[in-house]
Amino acid sequence: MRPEILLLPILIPFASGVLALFTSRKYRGMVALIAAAMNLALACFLFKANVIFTAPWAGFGFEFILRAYQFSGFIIGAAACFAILITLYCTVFLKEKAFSNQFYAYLLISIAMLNGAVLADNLVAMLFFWEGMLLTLFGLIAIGRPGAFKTATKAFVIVGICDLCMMAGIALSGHLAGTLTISKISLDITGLGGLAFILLMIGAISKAGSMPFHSWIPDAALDAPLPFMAIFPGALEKLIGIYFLTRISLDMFKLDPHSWVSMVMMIVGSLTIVLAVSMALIQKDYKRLLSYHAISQVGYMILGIGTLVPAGIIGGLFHMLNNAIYKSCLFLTGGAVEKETGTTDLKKLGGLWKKMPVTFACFAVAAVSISGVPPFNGFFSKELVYDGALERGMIFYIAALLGSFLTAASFLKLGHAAYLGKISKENERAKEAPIQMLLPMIVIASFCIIFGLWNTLPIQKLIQPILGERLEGHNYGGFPTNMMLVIATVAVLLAALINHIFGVKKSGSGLGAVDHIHHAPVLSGIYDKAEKRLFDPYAIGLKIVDVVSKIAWSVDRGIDWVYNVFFVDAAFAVSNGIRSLHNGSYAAYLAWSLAGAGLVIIFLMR
Amino acid sequence: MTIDLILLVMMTIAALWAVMARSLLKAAIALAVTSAVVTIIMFRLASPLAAVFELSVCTGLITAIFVSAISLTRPLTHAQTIAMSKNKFRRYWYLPVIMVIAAAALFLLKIKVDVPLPQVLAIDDVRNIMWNLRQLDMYGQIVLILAGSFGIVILFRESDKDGS
Amino acid sequence: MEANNIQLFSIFGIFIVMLFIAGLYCILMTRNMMRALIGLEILTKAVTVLLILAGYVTGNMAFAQSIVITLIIIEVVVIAITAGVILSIYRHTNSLDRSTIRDLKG
Amino acid sequence: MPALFFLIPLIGVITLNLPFRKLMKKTAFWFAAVLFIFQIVLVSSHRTSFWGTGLVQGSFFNVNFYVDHLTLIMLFSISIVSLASLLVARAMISDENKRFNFINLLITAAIGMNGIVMVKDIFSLYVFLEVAAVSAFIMITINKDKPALEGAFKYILLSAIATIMMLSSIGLLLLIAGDTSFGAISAAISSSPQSMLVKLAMAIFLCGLFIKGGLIPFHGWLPDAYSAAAAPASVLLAGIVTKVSGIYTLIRIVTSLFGFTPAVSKVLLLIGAASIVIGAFAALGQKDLKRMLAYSSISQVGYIIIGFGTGSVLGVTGAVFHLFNHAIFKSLLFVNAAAVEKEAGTVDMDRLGGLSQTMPITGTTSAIAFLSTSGIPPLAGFWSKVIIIIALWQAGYIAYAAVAVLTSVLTAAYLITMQRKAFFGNIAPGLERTKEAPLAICVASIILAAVTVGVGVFFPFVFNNFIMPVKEILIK
Repeated sequence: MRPEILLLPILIPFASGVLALFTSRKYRGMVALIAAAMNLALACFLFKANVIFTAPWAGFGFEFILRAYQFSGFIIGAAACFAILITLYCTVFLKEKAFSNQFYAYLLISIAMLNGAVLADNLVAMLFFWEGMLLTLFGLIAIGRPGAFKTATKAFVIVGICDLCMMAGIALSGHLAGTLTISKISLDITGLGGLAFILLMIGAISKAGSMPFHSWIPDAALDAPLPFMAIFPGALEKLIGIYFLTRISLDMFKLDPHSWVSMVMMIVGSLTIVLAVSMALIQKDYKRLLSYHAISQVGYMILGIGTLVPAGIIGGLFHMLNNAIYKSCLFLTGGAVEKETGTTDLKKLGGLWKKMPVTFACFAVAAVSISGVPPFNGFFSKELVYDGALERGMIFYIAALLGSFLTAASFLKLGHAAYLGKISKENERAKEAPIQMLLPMIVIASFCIIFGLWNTLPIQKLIQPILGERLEGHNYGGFPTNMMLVIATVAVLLAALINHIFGVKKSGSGLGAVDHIHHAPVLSGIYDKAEKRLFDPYAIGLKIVDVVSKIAWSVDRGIDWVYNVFFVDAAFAVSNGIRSLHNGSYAAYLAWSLAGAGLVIIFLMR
Repeated sequence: MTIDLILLVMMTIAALWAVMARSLLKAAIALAVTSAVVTIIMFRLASPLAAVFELSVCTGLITAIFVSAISLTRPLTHAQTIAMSKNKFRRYWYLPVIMVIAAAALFLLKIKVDVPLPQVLAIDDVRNIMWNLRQLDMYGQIVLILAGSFGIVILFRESDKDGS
Repeated sequence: MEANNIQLFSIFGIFIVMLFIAGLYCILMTRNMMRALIGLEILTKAVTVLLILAGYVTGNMAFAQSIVITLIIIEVVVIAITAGVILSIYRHTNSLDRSTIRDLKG
Repeated sequence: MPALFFLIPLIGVITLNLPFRKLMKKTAFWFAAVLFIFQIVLVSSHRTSFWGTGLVQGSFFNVNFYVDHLTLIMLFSISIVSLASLLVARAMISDENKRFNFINLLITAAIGMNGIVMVKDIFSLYVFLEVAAVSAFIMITINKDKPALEGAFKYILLSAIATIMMLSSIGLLLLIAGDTSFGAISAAISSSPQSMLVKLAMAIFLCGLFIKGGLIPFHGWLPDAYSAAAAPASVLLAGIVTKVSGIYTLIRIVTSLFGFTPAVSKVLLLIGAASIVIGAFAALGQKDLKRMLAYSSISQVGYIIIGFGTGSVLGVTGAVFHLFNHAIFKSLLFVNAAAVEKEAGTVDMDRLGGLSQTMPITGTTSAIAFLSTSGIPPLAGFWSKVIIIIALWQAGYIAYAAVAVLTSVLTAAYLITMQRKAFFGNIAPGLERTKEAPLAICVASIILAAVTVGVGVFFPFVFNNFIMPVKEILIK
């Protein structure tokens, strides 16, 4: 295999992205689909490859190195699968949209950039592609509905600042290690090395969308075109963010499970799980609820990798894959619902399962999977993360378990509100989505089952080789050995179910289910009623949940305020100060110049 | 040396007058006087050709430009002049003071030339230098005069067409 | 000869600096744009004397003269253009006061 | 042979003004276009038979021109920006007489700038600076409207002070060296580097150049002149005139006359950093599109100066690269502003909006320029900024590197604001009937955008073949 082939996964999607930009509306989808298919074929071809491509680059010691091996092949393959499915979905979803050429272009260029970032073995080259993804992220959000520009700017600023941190981290680690080639770097986390790690970690987890760098995702959920949510926060950003986190944790830095760095990662992970999911619980919008789950699930991955024990890392990586699968499926169902009913407001939805049985089935599979119900795939990855977390401390295990409980509860609510109950008047004419949209959903949903039933397959073939000798010969596939963990999980899930049924019953007044559909989406509404009618422990429990949600809300808004108001206002205050100095008088300008000249002369003649 | 000093003092006073004169016309004339004194200083410094240019161009042409430009504008009314001159006294009286202080400071500091001065042996003819060694400057001047003539066409002539 | 020249330079230097101060002060303080132009002329005079002086002190009179002649030609063109600009402003505002050209700011 | 760049335009501009003015008025545009394209082709063909190798001395009669790689880059930028300005002038100036005068002035300005980059004599440098500046003054006021005259007057005044400063410095250097050629002055300076007179001459000259280049705090004239200038003049002025007469000259003077002393480096770094930060902040709050671009120009020039201030090979090459990139993308932004001014009738950003829908070419090219300016890969601006930041880092100026990095966020912020207000979103009331800019402006913006993208994509090739050899200016 010639090493130049490694350039193709970057060049082909990029070129076809540019091509798609200038294609007429009729053929755009076709171009994008062909490009995605070629990308997938390439990814399959490169899957087991182990090639290095080196090119001298500029005149100052950098080398442009691309390296394909086990891990990058895995990520590229996964990304290629999602890309082609989502492109297929888009051919219908974006058919009437004028901006579809931009969407395809940005999507394909994102794929090119992702492939580049994953293949790059040089930190600067990787940064180049990494920043390219930031750019397309901006474009993808900005082409959404009219107000989307603000959200795009917010995302750009937040991710941009984190990327600057990463840039600094790259400079620092390049300085410390004396090389910028990723596979040659091996640093300790003492002193500046620790700072470098934290800076790089900020870049990685902000890309993945973890707290506290998440606040653009829920906004984007409403503003950006929906397939964007399925592919970007749903799949690609998780893949690349967690990929880089794994690379720095396993390859670039010498970490051991008892270091402070591990503790930092686990704390970030568990906080993200709990806070984001409590936010999700009180959402009233299909897409916004999902977007908070997209944040929450990152917490499991960071927690898993942060444990730095093999079980946890494998769990984290497996969860990354699983999450990409079911989260994009969930977003796609959301898209189908939006296309058919014209809304994603849970108040206006309900009873859709009759009208859209296939969509509902896909949703149900993905939802039970994300809730971690055995034997779906989410269950196995979560169990591995639990396993790792338990090894490091009970508190992290409990946080993860609590997250699981709330996840299950919120998905019961979502499913109930959107698909069950009585259909509202506006949606009576809704029908099943077209086949091009169903096909990706079905394929992805079936992967939930396949990776659940045959979970040893992805773990042993895809993930365990990445760890190499760290495994020490263990095998983590299959059903968990520790039955207590399983029992705890199942108990938690049952508790969530009981909680839900109970809530529905209590909220349901004379008309029962109908009333519930009007009120259930507003979970706080249930809370209010529950406070009056229920026996104490339940009310107390709900109150606690409510308080946690409120705190999470204010934390979330607080971060938002810092990004939106503080920086901007401060910058404009400075700007106005400078502008008021420019009073238009040439004498003033001349006076500044002469004063400056005086200073320069004094400085130089010292 | 004494003559030089007297000339320099005259030059400075003329310049001061140009700055402080009440009417613009007088200021332009004061500037012409400054130029004339500079011409004499140039003669004294063994630079006759440059002095001739200074005399004809700066004392003649530039003064003509100034005077014609000033005559195209409406002079201030008497009341305005009075108001201005009151104001002006407040703004200008410390200029001579600053100048004298600066001169005294420089004199007392005894700023010295602290580099060996080069002595150029070949004292060449001005025309030779201008036309042979510094030919490039001549071309530059030609282009500049071209550009300036376009400027004058644009700024002066076309404005009559606007009729404003 | 050389010591004498250095002394000559020092004395001339003082007056040149005074001329600079007068010119800059004029541009900074006057309200009349035409007078600011006169200030500019005074500065140019100072530079002319400085160049001639530098030529004289180093015994390089021919060279200095040639560049001063160039300088004078350039000076005329610049002054003419500037006067034209000031007159055009005068046509718009009917005033030579510098406060009339403070529209562009911020 | 380099004298051709001087001789042909000179003969051309004289020929244009001979009798048969009627005919000449029609052909003037094509003559100028051919002239600039000829220059682009000659420079980019890069043939050694024409240029010789390394330092080339060309002459006609007794005129000496020197051409090295830095000069080549500048010649290329001059011709391409002049071409853009010419195209904009064709579309924006409807009166035939005015257009004819403008084209003549454009050619004289180009002669002046070609002269600036090719001479090796400090006084000739001054002469050509004045040629370029006087042409620019008149081009700004071509429409004789009040704001343009006001901006031009401020520019003339500050620029005159700058030339006075340079001339005083030339006087002192003449005293020290007895000659005005770079070689003689450089030798005299290196023989007595500690002299106060030398330091004074250096400081005054640098200050003059700072005014010409519009750096903080010498920048007062710049926003006024840029924002008020006639559209084609603002393209030329912002794109190349101040860059050549201020920044290029600074680079040339410091490298070939004064050399990098620690004090000079420090002054350059401080002024560069101040320009970056203050320019970016001031740009943030602007309502007028051209004024924002003017402040942005100050900020970008700060990057050039800060990179140059390191004095290292990487820093100087990065600065030259950024100078080139900035000339291209800033003139592209001004071309877009001209298109907006022409079609929408205003450059007030509060009254603009959604122009991308009606002016797709303008919208797209301005997005390219904006991305390049904010340093987003893979466009040209990213590479030069990265090189400058790496150079700062390697030279140990970590705080300055941090300033440069952090301000690029600010750059992105104000340019995004500009894009959003002018080009994205819903179309503003009253602008529904705007249409795409005239063909000439579109051609100009497409050429410039293509250069930006091309240089970015083929960065290694461009950098190694054209920019890296510039390091020869550091070896005296």
